[in-house]
Order: sequence, then structure tokens, then C-alpha cells
Amino acid sequence: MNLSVEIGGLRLKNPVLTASGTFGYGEEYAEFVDLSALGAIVTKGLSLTPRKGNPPPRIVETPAGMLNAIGLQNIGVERFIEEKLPFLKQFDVPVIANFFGDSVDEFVGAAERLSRAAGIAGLEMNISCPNKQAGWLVFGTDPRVTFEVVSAVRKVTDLPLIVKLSPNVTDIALMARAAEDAGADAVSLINTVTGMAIDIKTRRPKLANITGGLSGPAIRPIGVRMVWEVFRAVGVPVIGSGGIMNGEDAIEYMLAGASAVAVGTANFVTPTATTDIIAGIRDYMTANGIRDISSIKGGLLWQREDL
Amino acid sequence: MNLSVEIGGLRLKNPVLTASGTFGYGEEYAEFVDLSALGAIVTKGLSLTPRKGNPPPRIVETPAGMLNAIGLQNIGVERFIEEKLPFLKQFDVPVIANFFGDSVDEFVGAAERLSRAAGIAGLEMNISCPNKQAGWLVFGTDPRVTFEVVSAVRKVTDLPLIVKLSPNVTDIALMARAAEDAGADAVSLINTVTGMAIDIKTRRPKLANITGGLSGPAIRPIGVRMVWEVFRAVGVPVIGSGGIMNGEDAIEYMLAGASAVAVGTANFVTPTATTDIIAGIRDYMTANGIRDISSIKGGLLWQREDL
Amino acid sequence: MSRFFQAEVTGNILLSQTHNILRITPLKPHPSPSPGQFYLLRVSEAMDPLLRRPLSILRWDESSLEFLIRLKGRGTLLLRNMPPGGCIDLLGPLGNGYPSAGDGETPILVAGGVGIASVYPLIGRLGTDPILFYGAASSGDLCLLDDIRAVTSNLYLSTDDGSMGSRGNTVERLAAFLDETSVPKPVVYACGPEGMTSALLRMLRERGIPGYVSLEERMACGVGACLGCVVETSGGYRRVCKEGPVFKARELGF
Amino acid sequence: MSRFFQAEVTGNILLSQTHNILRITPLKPHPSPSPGQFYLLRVSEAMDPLLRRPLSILRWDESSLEFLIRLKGRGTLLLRNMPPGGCIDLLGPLGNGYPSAGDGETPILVAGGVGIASVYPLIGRLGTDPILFYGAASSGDLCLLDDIRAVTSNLYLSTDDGSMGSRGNTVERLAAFLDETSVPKPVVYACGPEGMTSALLRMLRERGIPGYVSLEERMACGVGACLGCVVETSGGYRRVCKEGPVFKARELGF
Ligand SMILES: Cc1cc2nc3c(=O)[nH]c(=O)nc-3n(C[C@H](O)[C@H](O)[C@H](O)COP(=O)(O)OP(=O)(O)OC[C@H]3O[C@@H](n4cnc5c(N)ncnc54)[C@H](O)[C@@H]3O)c2cc1C
Ligand SMILES: Cc1cc2nc3c(=O)[nH]c(=O)nc-3n(C[C@H](O)[C@H](O)[C@H](O)COP(=O)(O)OP(=O)(O)OC[C@H]3O[C@@H](n4cnc5c(N)ncnc54)[C@H](O)[C@@H]3O)c2cc1C
Ligand SMILES: Cc1cc2nc3c(=O)[nH]c(=O)nc-3n(C[C@H](O)[C@H](O)[C@H](O)COP(=O)(O)O)c2cc1C
Ligand SMILES: Cc1cc2nc3c(=O)[nH]c(=O)nc-3n(C[C@H](O)[C@H](O)[C@H](O)COP(=O)(O)O)c2cc1C
Ligand code: FES
Ligand code: FES
Repeated sequence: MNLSVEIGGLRLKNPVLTASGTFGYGEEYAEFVDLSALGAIVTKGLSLTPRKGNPPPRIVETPAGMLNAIGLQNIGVERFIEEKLPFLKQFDVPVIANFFGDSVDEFVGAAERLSRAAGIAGLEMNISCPNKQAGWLVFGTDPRVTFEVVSAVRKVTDLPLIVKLSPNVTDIALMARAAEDAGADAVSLINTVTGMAIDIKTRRPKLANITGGLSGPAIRPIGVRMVWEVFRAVGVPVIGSGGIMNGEDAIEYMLAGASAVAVGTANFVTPTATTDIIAGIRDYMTANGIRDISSIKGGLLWQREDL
Repeated sequence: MNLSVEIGGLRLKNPVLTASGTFGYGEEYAEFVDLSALGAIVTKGLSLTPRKGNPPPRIVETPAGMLNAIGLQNIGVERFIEEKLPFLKQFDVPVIANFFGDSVDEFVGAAERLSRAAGIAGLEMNISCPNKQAGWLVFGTDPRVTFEVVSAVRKVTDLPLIVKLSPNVTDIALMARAAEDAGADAVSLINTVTGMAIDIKTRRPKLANITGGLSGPAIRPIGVRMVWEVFRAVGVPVIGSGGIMNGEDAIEYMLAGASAVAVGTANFVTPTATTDIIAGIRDYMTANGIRDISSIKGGLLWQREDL
Repeated sequence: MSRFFQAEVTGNILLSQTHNILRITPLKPHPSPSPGQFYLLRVSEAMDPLLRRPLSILRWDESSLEFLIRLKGRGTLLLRNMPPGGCIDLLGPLGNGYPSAGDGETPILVAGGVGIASVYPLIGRLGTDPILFYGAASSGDLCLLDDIRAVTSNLYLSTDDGSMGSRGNTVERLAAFLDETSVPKPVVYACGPEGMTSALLRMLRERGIPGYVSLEERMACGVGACLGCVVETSGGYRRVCKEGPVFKARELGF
Repeated sequence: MSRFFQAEVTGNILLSQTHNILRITPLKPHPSPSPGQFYLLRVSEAMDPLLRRPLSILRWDESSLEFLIRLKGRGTLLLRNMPPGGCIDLLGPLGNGYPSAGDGETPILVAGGVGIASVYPLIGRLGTDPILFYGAASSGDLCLLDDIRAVTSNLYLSTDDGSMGSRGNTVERLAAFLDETSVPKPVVYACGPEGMTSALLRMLRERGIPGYVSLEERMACGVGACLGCVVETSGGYRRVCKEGPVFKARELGF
């Protein structure tokens, strides 16, 4: 049985990644999960300089989902490389550093620094963050801006470059193509869907930041749809995420076109979610006589040609 | 206690409407709900000529939600006026006809015909449908197209005109402004979020139409966020919808800026949902000493001025 | 008397690994069902699972209703684990059940798997000693045999694996029976899985035998409002929850 | 021994309309907690409610764990209704509990409402006859009084409505006590609602009394990974689930 997949030149022993921001820097879950058993570890989003993040409350539960407004709190690339990377290097697992910036320069700076560190197998750039040079409009909502920032990062790194797309757009395939045209080796989707919840007793937003990102099973139908749209629009591999709770959900994403999947909110519900999902994928392969997991990628059967 | 609200010149005895497509033509729920007790009845979407709709399966349950791909099956405006409207006229409730088209002409044709019928209090135009003159791109995803089609309809009707917006866009406030600029008396949001689900055993989409619209509590955080965005962007009243299951959810939408709410999927879960929600709103008003429901509109307390 | 009512779970009998009978007692007077009608049951108070589950009425009296449930997914699992004493809400009876047989007609009942739940109320109501063809995958899936035998001796069982009754499928069994036996004005009343239904419809068409068939489709509202549960018929799309679940065999094109 | 384990519900005692004690027996050996630590409990197998609920450890022995639960919303309602015999999964013990008292220090325990659950395990463990200030809204909200009285006679009760103990809030009661009594090297150990916590912190700061306070914040992961549960401290944002829930009073700026 072959579970290994290739994502932009990176060979992973299986298609299950941790979703950025939901698995800390790996340490926190090492007691529950054999990190070496994972396809890859994607770190919490990193920026050139540390970020304090948003004031609490930062999370709120919603029907079959949750909103978060962590505000990209992180210790910065430098401290990550010094303090966190050595721990991760002990394991036989590719480390993908997720990073972001609020300007093209910050993106480039973070990518450069991360590319010089030994032990990082790939980069995932999170473009669902506001661009201070463009009135705080989110990078990932305009294909030209997406193209610009991805191109700039592409120039400074030889590492496999994954671009993580925002679902808060009219046409995600357009954004995926912009990322591909700019040299991305893979795209990753979906990030959280912007949402909001109000405490009707206090009349205040339940998140101090007012809005936050919706994740969890509630958004899975949106994620699957977007992966399917992107899969048919680009040639680079797609990493699917959004509400994957078990092996069956992972298979659903792969049938829609994902080469690999990222597991986020599920870690909070079940700390062993990632390895449970790997086991679930194996079970499905056994039950369905599938030898190579890549063979099911985009294997959705559909007849209507007009779509 | 005053529950009445005004929506684009239309006075409703309370702010609870039925969401289009979830309450049939009213008849089906008349045995469970006193139709005269509702703020308004919004009909299933109507087109100039009858539509057969999509092949089954048309619905699938998802975590805290459901996908539907009814395909806008309807009996057409003519038969609606002849066969269904007389029943509705018996009740002391404003009837709002929801309609759509796949071209500007069809929109205009349906609006004209509906405006000539006695007993229709308002029109809600559903622009979350594909435009055959523009490569089947959805009307409501381009502000220029939105402006064009709403302007054309505005010219042919004097009825209060509500424009129902699609959430599948990067910037819903932009669409709302386009509708307002074109003469809409109110906007209504959110329609369903496009999603998809796959049967991993058969590898087929769970909906014959492949993709469908996600509704129910899963999408409530998205709806609340969009209502809040639109409320701050336009001057016309906002009708909020998306996952409203009880009085508290309705209040949440009103605090975000909705003048009234539309109840959809909740009808399927609880056939008395609409009147239960009216009762729930009353309870909240009593408990919080609110005399006039309009006074809580947009009453969200938030400090950060930079948003 | 509202079709939307609360009830107390007053019994839950596990028949096998896959089947249980849920008995409920409505807390208020409720309309009586007729054979072939169904109810939508709320399986959880949470928002997941969200939609109600459709179940055919198996048995009823003034104070209670019974459903035969085959374990399929999460909803039926919750219904299987529902402890007596709990409260549940229901919507029903819904849809159009089976019509009665005409003068001189011989009703033949056909049930596949849990389709027996739908057909079962007909057994005691369509003449005496009615003919019932009842098939399932294996003997363990054949339910309520003692109760059935108490009402009719014309019982023809079949299982796919031959573990009880004749080996093979119900429709072939029925076809053989019709070949061997001369039945005056046969009319079929059937409910079963899709494969059985389509084979049966083909067979009825070929032989020009009339019948009524109960169909299944995913449902949201159950009352005809959402248009979610349509099936293709000779008259266009028809709602299983409203015009069905029982349709005339000749309306069904498949 | 994993901190993620399954357990059987072996008892569920309803103390009042709002409080219950859930007793569970882990199915495998599990790490022992220490006072002030907490667990995340899965309240449903469905996707709604989705997140685990944090609960302080109340009592434990080799074979079981007990939690005191105050009814708040859907999650605590599900925990209140959990029948013995059922299975539940837990994550814990999590976070840093209360440190032991230093030489010559006099521990003073302060509990507001269900905060007693967090403080309770200290009663038998911090010296003999420890001082406990315990307040709640009304007498019905004061739990476990017999058990508490069995261990200490230095119990100062207060209720907002005066229905038991002195009328008024716990912090004022404690302040009065400190004014009247000379306590050698007092160190406070406290858990209670936000209002109590901030009044207490102010009072401790004014009087220069050291202490440890357990905080609450919404949680997702419980293990420090999501950064969802931070509170502002003198050292910046700290995770309640990891660096807390117990913090030094002087780290807390509010
Ligand atoms: C009119 C009618 C009468 C029925 N009578 C009975 C009966 O008496 N006993 C019995 O055991 N079963 C009956 N069924 C089938 C039963 O409704 C499904 O097995 C059940 O809904 C499955 O729910 P689940 O959550 O266990 O499975 P899941 O597969 O997890 O359900 C997912 C979703 O699909 C729907 N669904 C799944 N299978 C079916 C199906 N076959 N028909 C319609 N919707 C489905 C569910 O309602 C739910 O919304 C009947 C169905 C219909 C339409
Ligand atoms: C470290 C810690 C220890 C706790 N110990 C106990 C205890 O021993 N006994 C007890 O009764 N309660 C305790 N609580 C509070 C308890 O976790 C909440 O009352 C409970 O989560 C409410 O869930 P719900 O679904 O009933 O309420 P809802 O309000 O419906 O919950 C909605 C969401 O908000 C979260 N939430 C609500 N209130 C709180 C809160 N006060 N703190 C953190 N998250 C909250 C829930 O976990 C859930 O995610 C503790 C909280 C923390 C953080
Ligand atoms: C608490 C939290 C923090 C997150 N932080 C990041 C982040 O730093 N960078 C990023 O690209 N995505 C971040 N995400 C998005 C997830 O990586 C993932 O794309 C999203 O949650 C959808 O997957 P899920 O439904 O499985 O959680 C975060 C999500 C959550 C819930
Ligand atoms: C089965 C179904 C059919 C619908 N049909 C229509 C329609 O014809 N026209 C329309 O504007 N919206 C339609 N909608 C969208 C609803 O009116 C509503 O905007 C949406 O479902 C979100 O609200 P909810 O979460 O309360 O259901 C439909 C929704 C459902 C579930
Ligand atoms: S289930 Fe809604 S129309 Fe049949
Ligand atoms: S709950 Fe995730 S960091 Fe504390």
C-alpha cells in the first residue's frame, strides 16, 4: 500500500499534514502523536518579527465549528529557528514553515530567513492577511496582488513554495491560477471563512476582534467545493483543508482533487486526529483495493459536462 | 411592545419572514403556523416560465447544515398568480414574491407580471443565479451586473424591491451598494454558500447537480458577519438570514444590523420555527426591557474604531 | 390535533445487531396514520445531525406508535440508543399511504429488507390470509416473522444467501409464483430497496400487472415545501413526501 | 499512561437544579492530577457541540475522577444528563495547579461559586484546618458543605442574598477578616468568577499579600497549541491551559 505523495518536489510519507495554527510548533502534540508518522508538520504562522496577537476572547464555538481571532500571534522567524526548529528536527518528518507578512517586503524577509535555516523542508505562505500597503485589503483577495507577492517570494526561495488561499473570494480558481503563474509549487486551501458571533446579553461581539475565522466541520462542504474548483483550474498539487475530522473526510477531499490534506480543528476535538486519519485512509484503501493513494486524486465521478 | 418594522415602505407586524424556497407557497405550513402571525411570507423563487429543476438527489445533510440543489424548480409567475396567490390572500400577511431569471429580460418580465397582480406586497429578486448572457456567471457576483439588472427591474415596478445577495463574493458590501445605487428598497442576505459533498463509496457527488447551496446553523457566523458589513455600507434596510434557528439567533442578526430576519432551514427542523422565533423575540424584549424592536437594530457594542 | 407533536419513548427493543423497534407514546392526542404513511423524527436536540429522519409507521394504537428501524448511519444509531423515558418530537403522519384493493383484486404484498415496515400494516388490513413476499440479505435481516405468521400463512421468504426461505431475490420469487399460480386480478403493494423496486417495476410492466410502490428519497421538510425529495414520474417530478411515498407502479418510469 | 483516555461514567449525582457531580472511571491507567489542574471533556459524539469543556478536578483516587459541574449552557447540560454506564473521553490533567505553601506561610483558600471545584482538593492538602472563604449567590449554590466541614472548621461562608453565612461578597469578608485577625504570612489560593477575581487581586495588591489565582478562558486545544485561551499578564499574553490556569496574583494586571 503506497500512501506517499509528492507536493511540489517534496515527498511525504503520507498525505496528512497538520494545518497551520492548530498544532502549535509540534511540541504540544508530541505526547499524543508520533510526529514521525505524519506526512508533514506545518507550523503556526510566522512573521519576520514577533506578533502579540489579538486580545482575548479569541475563540468561540459555533454550530459544528469555531471562530478564532488569534491575530497571528507568533514568536517570529528568528526565535522559531532557534528555539522550536531543533525540537522538530529530531523527528523524521518534513517541517513546512507557514509564514505571512503585512507587506510584500515582510513576506520576502520572512521567506529569505526561513530559507536559510537548515531543517525546513518547505514554505507555506498565508495570503489571508491584510496588506498594509493596500489599505489593509487582504492579499489573497485580488489576483494581481496575489501574483505580485507570490512572485516576490518565489525569487528569494528555492524551497517548495505552497500558497495558502483564502476562501473569502468570489472565484478561488482565479487566485489559485495567479499563485501558480507566479511560481507556486502547490496551493493549499481553504483557510478559515470570515465570520462573527454576538453575545445578545452583553450586545458585544463574542470575539474581542469582532470578526474571526470559521473552521471545523461546518465549512467542509465549502472546502470540498473549492478544492474541486481549484483542482480543475491549476496544474500544481492541491492541499485540501476545512473540517476534516476523520479518514472519510480526507478521502472526500482527495476525490475532489486534493493530493494531500491538512487537519486543523480536529486536533482540538481529538488530539490523535492526525494519526487516526492516516489509519482511516489505510482502512479505506484496504476496503476498496486501492494500492496507491495518489490514484484516487480527483477521482470524483461526474457526468454533466456542462459544469 | 412594538414588534413592527418597516422594510422599504412596507410595514410588517413583526420582523420575522419566511426565507424563499423553504416555506413553499405558504400552504404547506399553514397547518402548523398561523400565517397571519408572520411578518411576511416570501415565496419560493419564481421565474417567467416554469422550471423543472434539477434531478434528484437534491439535498444532503452536512454538519449542522444542509446542501440543496433544487435548481429553482417552480410553477412560473403565471400559475403562481392564478393558483397560489388566492390562497395566500386569505391571510392578513404581506406576500413578497421572490423571483429570478437567467437574463435581464427574464428578470424584467417576471417583475412586470408580478407587479400587475393584486395581492403582492413586495418583490425580492434573487441574483444568486447564473446569467446566460455572461457565460453563466452569477448575476450577484459582479457589482456592475448587479447594478444593471436591479436598475432594469426598478424601472418596471413600484413595489418595494428587495435584492437578495449572494454570499459567494469577496466583498458583499460592494454588491449591496450596487443594489442600493440601482434603486433597491432593501437588501436581503445571505443566500446559500456554494458547497459540495462526495459519497466516498460510489465516488459520486451526493447531489446530482454536483454543487449546491449550504444553509442552516453552520453558516450563521458567515451571515451575521455579512449583515454587519452590509449594514455599515448601505442606508436601506437589511433582511438577515442564514442559520436562524431561534429567537436568540434572530436577535443576533438584528444587533448586527438586520431590520428583519428570514427563517429558512429552521422550518424543516421545527415546522413552527417562525412563530417560535417571534415568541423568542418577545421574550428577549421583555427580559431586556425593550419596547421597540427597531431600537436594537445595529445595536452591537464595539469599540475598536479601526474596523 | 397537530401533526407536529411530542412523545415519550416507551419502549426500544433491539431485535438484532441492525434492527430495533422504537415505541413512542404521544403526549397529546395525535392524528391516526394509515398504512404506508410515514413520520419525520427528530433524532437529536443538537444542530448535528440537523435533519429529521423519515420512518414508516409499523404499528399503532390509540396511545402509541411503533417504528422498525434498520441501522444505517448516525441518525438511526441515535434512534437505536434512545432510552425509554426520553422525549422525542415527531411530524406526521405524512404522505399518501397505500390505497385499499379493489373488488375482486388479489393483493400481493412485497417487502425487501426494512421495507417490511411500510408493508407490515397492510398484512392485517388487506383481506384475509394475504400473500406476502418478504426478502432480505440474510435470515438475521428478516424481522417480525412470528407476528407476520400469526396473520398470514401465505408467506414466501427469500434471502440472498439462502439462510432462510429460498435463495435469491424476492422479485424472481414473485415472478416464479405468478408463473405457477393463477392469481385473479393481482395487485402488488411493495416497498424495498432501489434494486428490488426497479426489478419489480420492470416485471410488473412486462406482465401488465398493476401495483403500488413506496419510494425513498432524501427529505428535509416532509411537508412538500422544500422540493428536496422529488422523483421522476410520468407526470414530471413528484414529491415523495407529499404525492408519495406510495406511487402507482405505472407512473414510475424506471 | 496517556493524558488522552476513555472513561466510563460511574456516577452522576444531582446536587441541585444547577449543580451535579460527575464521577468517571478511566478504562486504562491514567496520570494523577494535582490540585488546580483541569480536564477537557468531550460532551457529545456529534459535531455540535464541537469543542471539549474544561472542568477542574474535584476529587480523585486510583480508579476514579470527580468533577463538580455548574449548569451553564449546552455542554454542561449534556454532562448533567449523562447516564452512568456511558462512555466519555477526556484529556488531562492539564495546566499548572496550585503550588504548595512555603514555610511558615498561612494558606487562605478563597472560592466563589463553582470555583470551589478548583480549590476543594487543596482543603485536605494545605496543612490542617485550613482557612476557607467560600461565597456564592445563594445558599443553594454552596456545594459539598458537609465534606468541607469534615476537613476544616475555619470555614467562612457568605452569600450575596444572605441566605447562608454572612451577606455580601467573599472578598469583603476576607478583607474584614484580615483587618481583624493577624495572620502570619498569609498566601491566598483562589478561584471564582471574574468579578471576585478582580476585586481579590486589587485587594491583594493593596495589602501586598501574595497569592495564586485560577483563571478561566475559552479553550479549544487545552494543550497550548491554538493560542486561543490567553490572558494578559505582566509577562504578556499567557495561555490559561498551559502556563495557567493558576497564575501568581502579581502577574495579573487587572
Ligand atoms: C418515506 C420513507 C420511509 C422510510 N421508512 C423507514 C423505516 O420504516 N425503517 C427504516 O429503518 N428506514 C426507513 N427509511 C429509511 C431511513 O429514513 C434512512 O435509513 C435514515 O434516514 C438514515 O438515516 P441515518 O442518519 O441513519 O443515515 P445517514 O446515511 O447518515 O443519513 C444521512 C442523511 O441521508 C438521509 N437518508 C439516508 N438514507 C436514506 C434513505 N434510504 N431514504 C431517505 N433518506 C435517507 C438521512 O435522512 C439523512 O438526512 C425510510 C425512508 C423514507 C424516505
Ligand atoms: C480551567 C477551567 C476550569 C473550569 N472548571 C470548572 C468546574 O470545575 N466546574 C464548572 O462547572 N465549570 C468549570 N469551568 C467553566 C466551564 O468550563 C464552563 O462553564 C463550560 O465550559 C460551559 O459550557 P456550556 O456548553 O455549558 O456553556 P456555553 O456557554 O454554551 O459554552 C459555549 C462555549 O464557551 C465555553 N465557555 C463557556 N463558559 C466558559 C468559562 N467560564 N470558561 C471557559 N470556557 C467557557 C465553552 O467551553 C464552550 O466552548 C472551568 C473553566 C476553565 C477554563
Ligand atoms: C486556532 C487557529 C489558528 C490558525 N492559524 C493559522 C495560521 O497561523 N496560518 C494559517 O495559514 N492558517 C491558520 N489557521 C487555518 C487552518 O490552518 C485551516 O486552514 C483552517 O482552520 C481550516 O481547517 P480546519 O477546519 O480543519 O480547522 C488557523 C486555524 C485555527 C482554527
Ligand atoms: C431548499 C432550499 C431552497 C431555497 N430556494 C431559494 C429560492 O428559490 N430563492 C432564494 O432566493 N433563496 C432560496 N433559498 C435560500 C434561503 O432563502 C436562505 O437564504 C438560505 O437558506 C439561508 O437561510 P437558512 O440558513 O435559514 O436556510 C433556498 C434554501 C433552501 C434550503
Ligand atoms: S421533503 Fe421537502 S418537499 Fe419533500
Ligand atoms: S486552549 Fe489552545 S492554547 Fe490554550
